[in-house]
Order: sequence, then structure tokens, then C-alpha cells
Amino acid sequence: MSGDPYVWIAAMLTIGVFSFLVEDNPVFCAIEHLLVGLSTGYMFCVYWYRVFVPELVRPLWESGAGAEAHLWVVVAICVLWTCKYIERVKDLAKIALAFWLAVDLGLAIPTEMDAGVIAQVLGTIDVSFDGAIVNVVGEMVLLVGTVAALTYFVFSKPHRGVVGATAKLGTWVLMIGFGASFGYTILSRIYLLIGRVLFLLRDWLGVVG
Amino acid sequence: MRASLAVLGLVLALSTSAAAAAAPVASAAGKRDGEARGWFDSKRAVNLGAVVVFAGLFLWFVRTGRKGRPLYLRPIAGLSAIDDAVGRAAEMGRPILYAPGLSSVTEPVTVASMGVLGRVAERAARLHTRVKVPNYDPLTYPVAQEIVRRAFAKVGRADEFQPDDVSYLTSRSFTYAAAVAGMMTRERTASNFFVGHFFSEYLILAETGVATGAVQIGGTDSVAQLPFVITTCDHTMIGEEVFAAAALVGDDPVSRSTIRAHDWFKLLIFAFVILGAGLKLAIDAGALAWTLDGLGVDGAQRVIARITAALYGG
Amino acid sequence: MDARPLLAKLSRLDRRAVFAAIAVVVVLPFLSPFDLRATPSEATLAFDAALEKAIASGRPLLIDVDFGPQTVAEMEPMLLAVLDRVFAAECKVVFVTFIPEASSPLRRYLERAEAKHGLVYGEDYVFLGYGSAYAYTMYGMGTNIGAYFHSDDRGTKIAELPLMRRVKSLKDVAAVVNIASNSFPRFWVQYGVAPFGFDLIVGATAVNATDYYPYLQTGQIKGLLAGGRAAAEYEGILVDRGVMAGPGDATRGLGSQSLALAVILAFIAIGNAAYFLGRRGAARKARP
Amino acid sequence: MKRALGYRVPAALLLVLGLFMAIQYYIPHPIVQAPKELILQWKQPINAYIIFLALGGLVAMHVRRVVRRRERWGYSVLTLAAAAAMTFLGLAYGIQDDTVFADWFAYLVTPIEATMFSLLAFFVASAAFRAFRARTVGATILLVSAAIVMLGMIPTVQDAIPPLGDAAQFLLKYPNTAAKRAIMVGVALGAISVSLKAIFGIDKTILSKGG
Repeated sequence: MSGDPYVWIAAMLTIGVFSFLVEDNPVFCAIEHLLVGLSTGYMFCVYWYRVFVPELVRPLWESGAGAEAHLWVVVAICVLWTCKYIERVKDLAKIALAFWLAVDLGLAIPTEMDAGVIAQVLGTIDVSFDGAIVNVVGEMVLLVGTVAALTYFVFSKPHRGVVGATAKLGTWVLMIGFGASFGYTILSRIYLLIGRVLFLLRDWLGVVG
Repeated sequence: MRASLAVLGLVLALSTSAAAAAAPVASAAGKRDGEARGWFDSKRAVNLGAVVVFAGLFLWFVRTGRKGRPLYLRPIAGLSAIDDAVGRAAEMGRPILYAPGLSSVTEPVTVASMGVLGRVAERAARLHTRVKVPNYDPLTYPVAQEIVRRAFAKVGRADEFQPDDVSYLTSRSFTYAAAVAGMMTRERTASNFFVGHFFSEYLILAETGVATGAVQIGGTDSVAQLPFVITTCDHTMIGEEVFAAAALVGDDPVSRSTIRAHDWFKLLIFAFVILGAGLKLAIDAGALAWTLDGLGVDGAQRVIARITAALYGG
Repeated sequence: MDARPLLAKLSRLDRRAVFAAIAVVVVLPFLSPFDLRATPSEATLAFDAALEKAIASGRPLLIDVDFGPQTVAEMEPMLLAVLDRVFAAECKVVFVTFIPEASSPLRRYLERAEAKHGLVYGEDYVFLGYGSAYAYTMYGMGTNIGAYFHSDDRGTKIAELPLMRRVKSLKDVAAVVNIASNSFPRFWVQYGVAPFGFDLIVGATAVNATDYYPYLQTGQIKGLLAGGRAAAEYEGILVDRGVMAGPGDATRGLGSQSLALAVILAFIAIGNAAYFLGRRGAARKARP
Repeated sequence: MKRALGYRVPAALLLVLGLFMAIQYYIPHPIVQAPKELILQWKQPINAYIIFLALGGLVAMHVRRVVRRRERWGYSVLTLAAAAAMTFLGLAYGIQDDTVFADWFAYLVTPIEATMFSLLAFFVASAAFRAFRARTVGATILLVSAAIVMLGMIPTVQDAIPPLGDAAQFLLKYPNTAAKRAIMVGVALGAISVSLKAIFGIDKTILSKGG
């Protein structure tokens, strides 16, 4: 049995969260609101000490007006974004939002094409029918399955006739894939529970070696 | 604006394809010191070509979309179910929950989710139903609030919009899961929407929603969570269907028309896959070497080696 | 005894009965533990081979640890096994993380490894600490690590660390090992491997791992430890190779996991049996 | 002027900077890469600032709930107290490992979040029990595929019936990859299309023309 008060508190909180499985209750509601509050404080301090001060406040403070010009752009964007909360100048915030959108959406175009389309298509055509029968069948399933599943995502043709049949096959491939990864995921979820059980049995109660 | 758009599209297509054509010259210059320093990274020529082709198709269908020709698009399950789900919540006099996912509003899937949110909020406003939007991302939070406010105003019920319904909770995934699970159970939301990018915490939200007896509509691009969306939602928009739903939801013919660009590009992918796989089989089976020798092409092995390296280098 | 009413009742079973069964089955094996050995899968063997190749090259490694305390049960055994392997082979390692809550647990693991393997900080290993805006920093580290990490986790300037003089960018490392419970491996592929082409070796949770099989197939990642079970497989490999004294937590967890899977399958079978009997019963009642 | 600032300027910035961020991917020349590097480095501090504003919004909401004695306002007092305490501890004594701030995180936040995460073990079981019913062809395939993988993952079953383990590996390696690959391609095309629509101003949802 652990003597450390922090371990006892953590154990009580753990049991409190598990109680949500039985039904929603005031203890869980309290723990949830406590968690939101603590996370708010945690996030503020971590981003303040680890990002905001070292990356912006200190360089600006030390070099004053002579700071690298780009830091003033950061300040400008932050000011523009603050306008969202001031009714009269609300629209100015859209400039900061547009900057943010441009950076992410602009960069998404080539990177999505690389990792999402080209890599997957090159992977699909890289069929190799040498080796064991199960690999040959597998490569066939992979090739046909990918094409069929992609046909399910055709929008401008009604799913009838050949397109319909291929899309149907595609749905089945999707279902096999989802079933397989669902089954496989159960493993890691159980490990999470094992982690908490080990905490309660080993660190708190000391029942397990 | 329309003319400048078309001109810009052309300029983009021309300049990038010109750059692609000039690739060998520029990249040769860059190659000398090993690292591509020149004006074009030839390793990314294929990517550039693909983007230019997609952008070309996209701009072409923007043009045809402007002509307003009706285009067939197959129904998307999640989309048609929105009205029933909102109606159900209105009948029961209980609020709707819309979780826009954990990614920032600058991620494409969250941009799509904002489009769907606009449609849901509009329908809810028309039926005097509250829409609770718990946010994970600090940037998505004010944008979502703006969209829901605009939906209520558009239906002439700006006064019924409660700003606190669209709230920022936290940027920690399991704190968010706990808070939203609590919200669903206590506010007894009648219909839940999960549209956007989710991580492992998704199943906590969805299973809690199922336990409250809510109707659930899900749509996500996160491949890892789709198996859980399928098993917890009455209607699911799988991957690209979320983007298609966002294009359909605005009833804007141009947006609708851009989905044709996706399908035409898929056609190119089908052709490339069939040719590519066929060619690989021919190479493996030695058929290609045999035919090249037959045609008297000398150095067939060098040609095949280069094809293999380029296409199947992997 | 007509089973139908029992099965009908079972199909509408309250989900809390399912919860209770899972709780019992997970706790039981820890009260009477039994050691279960798992046969390594292809992905685990690829992980081992890729790590061995990187160690054999003699060049330093970059290990990016992105798991918080919540996924310790599945990810900690992976990290501890990798630490034992790389430090037993006197491999030089630069550590980094992109999630704030990973820093303090990682410091504790490194302190234990430093004591166990007699390491010298700054020469045998360096911990650069937490870098935010993950995708952009990964993309930036491809060309210039110093631009994104001015100093290490302990505040010492990069230039003063001997190991960092050998590792200016990701071109100077034999491989990047990413032990992550979130989707950062996907960003390493998109912003690291795609532009710069180094070897990426991934340890992930079981659910995210199914996302990375396509990357393994295309060679974008060279090896994959998929979830706690793969960690148990890798522990087995290292025990047989004499690197680890005995099986770690992952192997012990296999017992709980196997029983829980069996219980879930039983519930699925019951649910379907009751569903079909219910339908057949209704069909018979419908006939005049 | 308000009209311009309201929509046309942000739209133009989105168009120009969006195209630049796309095109820079193909041009390694330092003249183009230097500004991009700079922009990427701006992300971190701006991101922090935006989080501070959102946290402020959260605190304001809880204060309103307490002041107006809305339903469950007592819990909001708890949230505000916890946020104040954690912030005070962090600012007053720092956030390094040996501080009370780090202890509170390790012994209060972490166990709650880890336990929330572990609830998934229960929910995945209840979802399987409810959803894996052979109602339709698709549901049956989902069920059979999941059952094979689960059976194949149990070491004793895998050793007793080796083909089951191989079948599980086969399902995970081939059809699962095919499904994921098709979804990834579809998602990538969708993402590129949404990006182009936003950059070219065809989809105005986010920058919300008017209203």
C-alpha cells in the first residue's frame, strides 16, 4: 500500500473517472471540470515559458526596435488577430486568418500530392508476383482492391453497371480493411487499461510485484 | 474577378509547365554540387506535373460550373441525413452537438467541416434548435462561432444565437473527450455530428453519444478512426466524401462542379495504375526485354533499368 | 431447455455487463501471471533489421519520442527496449520530442539509461528537448537543426555539445527512430522522408500502426513496431539476443490482452446468435 | 475602405501567399526558401498567442456561467479555481521537473487523462458487441474480418491454428492496405481541391464574405 498522498489522490481520480462507465455522476463532473481548469493553467504556462517568451518576448525585449524585422511581423499578426474580439475592427482579423490559411493550405497542395497520391500510386503499381502463392494472391488483392475501393469514391457517375459493381467490390474491400484495423486496435486499447490496472494494483495497492 | 481568375489559372499552368519543361537544363546546373540549388528541384517534377494537371482540371470545371450546366453527383449518405437528424432534435426540444474535429481550421478537412457546420446550423436555426459546438483548436473556435452566428442571422433569428454554445474547451485530446462526454450526457443532445480529423479519443465521444440514444452522423479523413466511425454512427462520410459533402452543401454550382476534377484525376490514376502494373509485370516476366530485342532496340537492358528505377525505385 | 429467452436477454445486454467482464479479465492475469511468448511479425522483424543496419553504420541516430504518460503501457516497453539495444551497441543518439508532456518522462528514462550504460552526456547522447510546431521543425531539421534548436533541454548552446558538431542536419544521421502514440510518423514521412529521403523507423500504437502499413509497403518507413504486442515480440528478440535480461511489461501484458480478446469474441458470438434466433423466432411467429 | 479590408485584402493575401507556399515546394533556390523558412518559424509564437486568447475566452465563459448562476455553475467555480492555481504555481515557481507545477501535472492531470484513454478498452468492447451483427453483407464482412484478426492476435490461438495468424497478417497487409491507400488518395484529392477553392476565393466560408 503506497504512503505517498499524491499516489492516493491519483488513485481516487482514476476510480472517479472509471465511475463514468456506470453512469454520469457528480464525482465525474467535478473531475472533468477540475481537468479542464488544470489543463488551462498547464497550457498557458507551457506555451508562455517554452514558446512565447523565448521566441518573441525576449528577442524583442533585448534588441528593442532593432529586433530582426520578422519579429515585428509576428507582433502585427497577433495584433490583427486580436481585432476579432473588438467589434469595430472585427474584419481586420480576417487578414491574420488569411495569412494562416495561406501558409497551411498552400503547403498542403504539394505535400498532399506527394504523400497522399504519388507515393500511394507508385506503391500500387509496384506489384511483384514472384515469391509464395499467398504473396501473389495478396498482390492481386492489393491491386484490384485499391482500384475498386477508389471507384467507390467516384461521385460523377451513378453507381450502376460496371462502375456500380466495382464500387460494390470497393465497399467490401473497405469493410475488410475497417474490420481488420478495428480488430487490431482492440489490442492497444486493452494495453491502456493494463497500464491503469498496473498503477492501481502495483503503485497504489502494492498487490502485484 | 472571373476574367482575372481564368488568366491567373492560365499563367499558373503555363509557368509551371514551362518550368517542368526546362527541368533538365535547370536541374543539371543544380546537380553539379549535389544539392538541387537551382531554380527547379527535378526530383519533384512528377509532383509538379500532377499538381498542374489537377489544377488545370480544377480550373476547367470551375469554368464549366459557372455556365450553370446541371451536373449529376451521386448522393452522399451523411449529407441527406442532416435534415432528419436536425428535425429529430427539434421535435425532442433538445440541442444538437457538432464536434468539428481536432485539426486547425487551416487544415483542409476542417475547412470542409466548417461548410457542413454552416448547413447544420442553418437548418437548426430554422427549427429554433440550439447548436453546441465544443472546440479543440483555438483557431477553429472563433471561425466556427462566426459561421453559426451567420447561419442564425441568415434565417432572421440572430437573437436566438447564444455565443456560449460555441465554446473552446482545451487543446488536450483526452481533456476534450471528458468535457464533451459530460456535455452530451448532461445536455442530452439528441443528434451528434462528428465531422473533421479525429484521433484516438473519438470512440469516447461516439460511444457516450450512443449510450445517450442520440442519432449520430460522422465524417472524417482520419483513416485510423474510420472503423470506429462506421460502428458508432448511423451515417458515415468516408474520407473524400467529407470534402464532397462540403462542396455540395453550399448549393454553389461552381463548388459542385469542382468534384468532377477529382473524378477525372482518378481516371488518370486508374489508367496509370493499370499501365504501370502491366509494365511491371512485363518487366518481371522478361516480356519487355524480349519485345525490345525483337524490335532491334540496342541497350534494352539500360532502358528497362532506367524505367524500373524511375517508376519502381520506391 | 429452450435457449432462446436467455439469448434474447443477452442480445439486449446492458453494456455495463460487457464493461464488468472486461475489467475482471484484464485484472485476473496480473494476480496469477503466466509468461506468453509472441512470434514476431514481418513488421517487427523489419524494425529489428532496420535498427541493426542503422547501428552497424556507426553514424549517430535521431530518436524522436512522442508519447505522453497516457500511452505508457504500450509505448514505454518499446522505448526501453530500443534504449537497451542502441546503448548496448555504444551508438550515439540525439533525442528530441514534439509534445511537451513527453519531456519529463523522457528525462527519467535517459537518466536511468545513463546510469545503466555509463553514458557521457554531450558525447554519447544529447536531448534537444521540446520543439513545437512539429511538421515545420521536422521539415526544417532536414537542412539545419541549429535553426530550430538553439540550445538543448538543459539550456547549453548547441555549439558546445561535441555530438551536435557531428549532427548538423538530418543528412548526418543513420536513421530517424520515431516512437509516437500520435500521428507524427505521418508528418515525418510527409515533411522528412519525402523531401530528404533518410531511413525512418517507427514505433506506434496498434491503431495508428495500421495507418503506416502502406508506408511500410512503399518503403517510406523501413520498420514498424505495431502496438504493445509488437513490443512484446521485440522484447523476445532482444531477450534471445542477450540484450535484455528478461521479458518486460509488454510480454506480461499479453496474458491480459489474450483473455480480453477472447471475452469480446464471446460477446460478439452471443450477440449474433441472439440476433439470428430472434429473427428466426419472429419469422416463425409471423407464419399463420 | 471597410469593404476592401473586410474581404478583398484577405482574399488577395490568401491567393498570393497560398500560391507562393505551393510553388516554393519546387524551387530550392535560397531566395525562395529563406522567406519560407522565416514564415514557418513565425508559426510557433503566433500559435502560442492564439492559444492564450482562446484560453481567455474559456475563462470568460466560466466566469459568465458563475455570475449568471447558470446550471452547474458550481463546477465552473472549480474550473476557475484549478486554472488560477495551476497558472499561479507555474508563474510563481516555474515549470521545471522539480516544481509543484510538474507534480500537479504528473499526479492530477496525467492520471485523469490516462484513465479517460483507458476507457477505450471498455468502449471498443461495447461497440464490438453492439455493431458486429451480421445484418447486412457489409456488416458481416466487417465482423468476419475483425474476428479473424482478433483470433489471429491471440498467441495461444495463433500457435494452435497457424493459418489463422497468417490470415490475420494477410488481411492487415493486403485488403487493409488497399482500403487505406484508396482512402488516402481520395482524401489527398479532396484536400487539394479544398485548398485550391479557398486560395482562388471560390469557397468563401472561412473568410466569410459579408455577414
